[in-house]
Amino acid sequence: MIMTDIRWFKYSSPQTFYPLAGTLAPWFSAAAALLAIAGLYISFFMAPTDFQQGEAYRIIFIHVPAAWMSMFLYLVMAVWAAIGLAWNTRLSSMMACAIAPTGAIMTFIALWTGALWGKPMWGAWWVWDARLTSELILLFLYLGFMFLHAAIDDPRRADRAAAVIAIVGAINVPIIYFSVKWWNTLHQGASVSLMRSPSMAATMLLGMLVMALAFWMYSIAVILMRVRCVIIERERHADWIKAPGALE
Amino acid sequence: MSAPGLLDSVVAVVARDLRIALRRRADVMTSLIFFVIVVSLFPLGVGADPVLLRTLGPGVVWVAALLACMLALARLFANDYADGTLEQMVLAPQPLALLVLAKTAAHWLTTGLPLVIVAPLLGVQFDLDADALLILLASLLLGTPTLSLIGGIGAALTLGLRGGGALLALLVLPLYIPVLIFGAGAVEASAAALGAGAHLSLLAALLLGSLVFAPWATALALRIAIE
Amino acid sequence: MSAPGLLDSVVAVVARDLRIALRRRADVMTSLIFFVIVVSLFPLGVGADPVLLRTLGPGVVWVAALLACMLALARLFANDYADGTLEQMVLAPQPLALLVLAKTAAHWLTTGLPLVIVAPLLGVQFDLDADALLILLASLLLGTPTLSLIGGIGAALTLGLRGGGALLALLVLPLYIPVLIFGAGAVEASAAALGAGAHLSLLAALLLGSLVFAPWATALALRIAIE
Amino acid sequence: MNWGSLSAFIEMGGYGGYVWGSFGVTAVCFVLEAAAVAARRRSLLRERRELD
Amino acid sequence: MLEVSKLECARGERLLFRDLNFVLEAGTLLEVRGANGSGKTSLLRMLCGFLQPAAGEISWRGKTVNAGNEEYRSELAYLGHHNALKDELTPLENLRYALRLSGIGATDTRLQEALEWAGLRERRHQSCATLSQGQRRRVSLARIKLSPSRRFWILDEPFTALDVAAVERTRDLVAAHLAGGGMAALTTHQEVPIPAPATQRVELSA
Amino acid sequence: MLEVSKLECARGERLLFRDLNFVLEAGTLLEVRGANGSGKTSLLRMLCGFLQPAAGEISWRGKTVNAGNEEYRSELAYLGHHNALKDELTPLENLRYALRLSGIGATDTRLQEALEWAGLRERRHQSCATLSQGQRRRVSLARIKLSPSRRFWILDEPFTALDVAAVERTRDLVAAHLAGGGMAALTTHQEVPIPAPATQRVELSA
Ligand code: HEM
Ligand SMILES: Nc1ncnc2c1ncn2[C@@H]1O[C@H](COP(=O)(O)OP(=O)(O)OP(=O)(O)O)[C@@H](O)[C@H]1O
Ligand SMILES: Nc1ncnc2c1ncn2[C@@H]1O[C@H](COP(=O)(O)OP(=O)(O)OP(=O)(O)O)[C@@H](O)[C@H]1O
Ligand SMILES: [Mg+2]
Ligand SMILES: [Mg+2]
Repeated sequence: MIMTDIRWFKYSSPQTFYPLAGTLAPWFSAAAALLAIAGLYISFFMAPTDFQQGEAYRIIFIHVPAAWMSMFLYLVMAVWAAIGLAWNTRLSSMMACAIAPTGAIMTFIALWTGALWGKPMWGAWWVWDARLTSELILLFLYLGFMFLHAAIDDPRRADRAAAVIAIVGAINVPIIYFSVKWWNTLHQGASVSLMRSPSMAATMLLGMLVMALAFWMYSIAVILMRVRCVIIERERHADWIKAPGALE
Repeated sequence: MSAPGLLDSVVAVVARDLRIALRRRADVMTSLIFFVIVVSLFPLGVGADPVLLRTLGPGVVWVAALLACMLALARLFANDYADGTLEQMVLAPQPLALLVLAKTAAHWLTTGLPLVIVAPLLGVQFDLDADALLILLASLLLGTPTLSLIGGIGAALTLGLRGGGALLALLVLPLYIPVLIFGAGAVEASAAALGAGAHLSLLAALLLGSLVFAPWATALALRIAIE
Repeated sequence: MSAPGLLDSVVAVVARDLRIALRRRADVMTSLIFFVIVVSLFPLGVGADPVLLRTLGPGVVWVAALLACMLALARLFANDYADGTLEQMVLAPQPLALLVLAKTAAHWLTTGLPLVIVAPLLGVQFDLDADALLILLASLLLGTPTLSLIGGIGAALTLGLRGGGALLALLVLPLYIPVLIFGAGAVEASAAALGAGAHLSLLAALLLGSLVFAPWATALALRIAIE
Repeated sequence: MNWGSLSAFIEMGGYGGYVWGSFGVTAVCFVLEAAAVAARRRSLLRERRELD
Repeated sequence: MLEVSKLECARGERLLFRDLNFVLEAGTLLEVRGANGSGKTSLLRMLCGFLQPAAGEISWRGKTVNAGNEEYRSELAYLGHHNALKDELTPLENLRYALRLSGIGATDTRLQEALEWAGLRERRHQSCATLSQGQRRRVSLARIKLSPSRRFWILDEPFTALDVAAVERTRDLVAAHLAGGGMAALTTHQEVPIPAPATQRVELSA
Repeated sequence: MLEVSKLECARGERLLFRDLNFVLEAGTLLEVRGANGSGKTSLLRMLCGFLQPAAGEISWRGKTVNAGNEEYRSELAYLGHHNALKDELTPLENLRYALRLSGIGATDTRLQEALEWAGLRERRHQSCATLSQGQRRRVSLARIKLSPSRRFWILDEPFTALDVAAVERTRDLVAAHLAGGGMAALTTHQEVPIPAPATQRVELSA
């Protein structure tokens, strides 16, 4: 997204971004599919069994990428929302809107896979540790953004209101993380530590990275597709969109 | 008034309220999420010790369900009162208590039932076992309609009083206490292998009692409110 | 606008809100009584084991205080919005963030402060000792204004949205968590003889941060709301 | 190659439920999300056609 | 048909009016007049049965008007200061539910016609929250229009927020109802003469 | 003084008006006319700065009207559809706080006079919740009356709910303000001719 010349402005209008997103999305989808296949191969057929956790540790190959994406997407969403609020650019607010559901899904996946991992490892689906708790709260922040947006009928007003909560949330996420961490360590020691042999660390890291890339590509693809829908909904009455063939 | 006309009015009230809820889906969801958040706040307040949390579980879930129901109550008549539809309801030739029952039913379907459905998930966060979860579900299923019915009286009484929310809480919470005690008690009794049957039948009795009594009292309160 | 005019406006806002609260004394009382009831409900839900209750005490008091503050938030701007006084406030030549601060101050004086004052009484019910009570008082004194300030943002954002109560809770409760953790943590730390100093200074830092940031965000949200 | 047989692969050393529960739900989420976006687009296009 | 005798109304510690007597028969328009705060709204709300008279009686077909009188309520249509619209619903839905609630059957075509009459055909699928003041009033009036089977219309300032054309249409609506043997009680501060078989005026002066 | 150029207003997906241009000088009355839903309220709210124009500009003494323009706000008095009264307070208290909030000083005698003007002397200690529709409107108008120092009055349907005498008094109030070099923007559906040094009409048609 870093373009220093005037084209930056050009693509910041929904009208020009719409076809661009349409061209890019298939490429990102294809990349996501290829990387996912590679990542799954590494996860299941290259990475050896963990001598402590058995096969259960393979969950890491989706858990960690999902957790990363969940946090990163929130940040991206907040930045887009803030830009929309500050400069009243329509496209940035639409981007924020399009990111939120994907971010929420990533958060859900991180929670779900974490819970499924936690049961065999810790004997409980859920413990109140810093990372888990702040991930749960992140989900609430995403939902807050989405529901606030949905509760306001006028989309422009909804954009601006939701932007406020996105920004406030972004400031709070680190505060929440550290407060929960501190709170937790006052009560009990960290209960998670993944033991792994150095030899497998390399394949594992590779698998995680490939899967993370696949998640990246998937997110970009689905967000581009969604932003196209948002553009149609919002610009329904604009002249350019009424032109024949504009929606291709 | 003929019986079909009567039924049609009741159906119209339920259908309208469900449609409004559908249109404001976020509303329904948020009362649910409030429930989830409050349940999650408690471990943050009291610490993360799993053994402690297991004993707290049923109580916390019940207290949170009760608060969520109570919060949603403010919506039961307040909007109707503010926009004048309540006056039209009072003017309808049908018995007001029946229309009140219809509204309460719609309210429970959109606020109570979702709570009941997610409660087991929250129970898992507190490490409750399958049996306890089942009893929790049953107790909520019997208890939450009572909360909506009783709450209706309070909601009607506080109509039009500014800042009625807190006053509502004050009126309604004492009436909720028996439900809370039997509800949380049922789960604890089953955990202690004492059998939850007695608690559950008491909950059922409360439900029956409030089904008969509450709509009538609510209707009376509504008439006073619009005076 | 001259400085005296500015001060006069701020004083007028605070004085008006206090007078309204005085005229609706029941309101102030009810948010307080809600607090008391929730704290007292809790032992009913989880059983009356004194050792258990002592560990729970600070957490429960803090969670209840947080819920009481949150419930009262709905009143912060809703009436002003409905009757049009909010528009007049936005039109006033004074900086809106300052007027927001004044309103928040009045709100805290009528809802937060009473909680702080009765909290030690409730702590006694949970068998907390004198030291712990003192820390509880201090933590609430530092924490509740932060709750009002942060809550103001949520209250402003949900203005005019039907069913705003639950949405407000969804927006605000996640933001309240650090306050809850440091607040309840302070009391627990002092009970564990670890010293509550660190927790209290973090609470103070949160208060300062929100004093600077929250009124500004709230003002922004209010402008959006009246659009 | 880690797996002697298909059943071993499915069993995942006794953790099959957890591992496949994770990967499965993740896959379902992605598929549903993509499908939802596609459905949204289809209905928008249909609405558009009806308008013309 | 409607008999009001020795009616007295007190709000707070203030006596608004006393010893009010009148009888309304089919085709009669009751025009309630008076300065701001003279008790017009209070009188109409008493006629609806919302407000208890401090003294005196209101009876319909010989039976006292009170919470138990369901027969009276089934002959009544009321338009208050509030429009009785759900912001979340569209004008069409609002009308449909309001009529079903009060037990008046109406086909979709009739609903559409009423909205057409109110000049809201284009907005029938737009949520009521986004309508202007006057448009909201018109939706409410469409509900009244669809209640010709209700004998007695009680209209509290029906013309507020309406533009000139809408005022005229509303006037004609009420006139037609009266001509058809209906009855209406009405307050307004605007000078809108309504042709009626018989008109009864009540002047309130607080 | 107030310059509006190429103003465009869109609500939801609907374009209410576009390319609206006018200039208001001292002593000018802006009469906004139009059917229900044509965008009168929206226009006035834009003039207040509540609503963002979809396009075009509003400027006061050469400076754009927006959230940062505090100077403009200190020359403005606004009466909206809502009366901006606190139900819990009496008319006297309501006036006092409203004026202090907007930085207008007024002695108690002047407040009393304004209430007298509004015909509410007897009710000045009664809570506003118990006032009738028209009486509440009058309290709001008393606030406007006490803001002669505000150059520009924006009045959205000031005459609703008022009885005939009150309408006349309000008309005279606006006329006097204009004669004294003030400015006013006003909407109404009633025919109330207001004498003014200069009148500018905007007809909106959605
Ligand atoms: C519901 C439960 C869980 C949630 C919400 C959760 C959340 C997270 C989050 C947010 C991260 C990213 C943190 C970062 O990159 O700094 C993460 C990473 C990770 N999680 Fe979990 N987790 C859960 C359960 C588990 C379990 C049960 C295990 C293993 C026994 C686990 C192992 C890991 C590992 C190894 C990482 C990568 C750490 C790193 O790269 O620094 N998680 N998890
Ligand atoms: N609790 C109360 N205490 C004292 N006076 C009250 C109380 N409630 C209402 N009133 C008075 O009763 C009158 C209410 O009259 P009502 O609302 O019927 O007036 P109205 O004729 O409809 O006026 P408008 O033309 O302004 O609508 C007002 O004068 C009001 O001040
Ligand atoms: N979100 C929205 N979507 C579509 N249309 C909207 C929306 N919000 C407002 N409108 C339309 O904008 C117009 C609002 O106009 P406004 O309230 O300014 O009317 P007005 O001229 O003041 O009317 P009145 O005389 O009835 O007070 C109405 O036609 C309304 O239907
Ligand atoms: Mg009246
Ligand atoms: Mg208007």
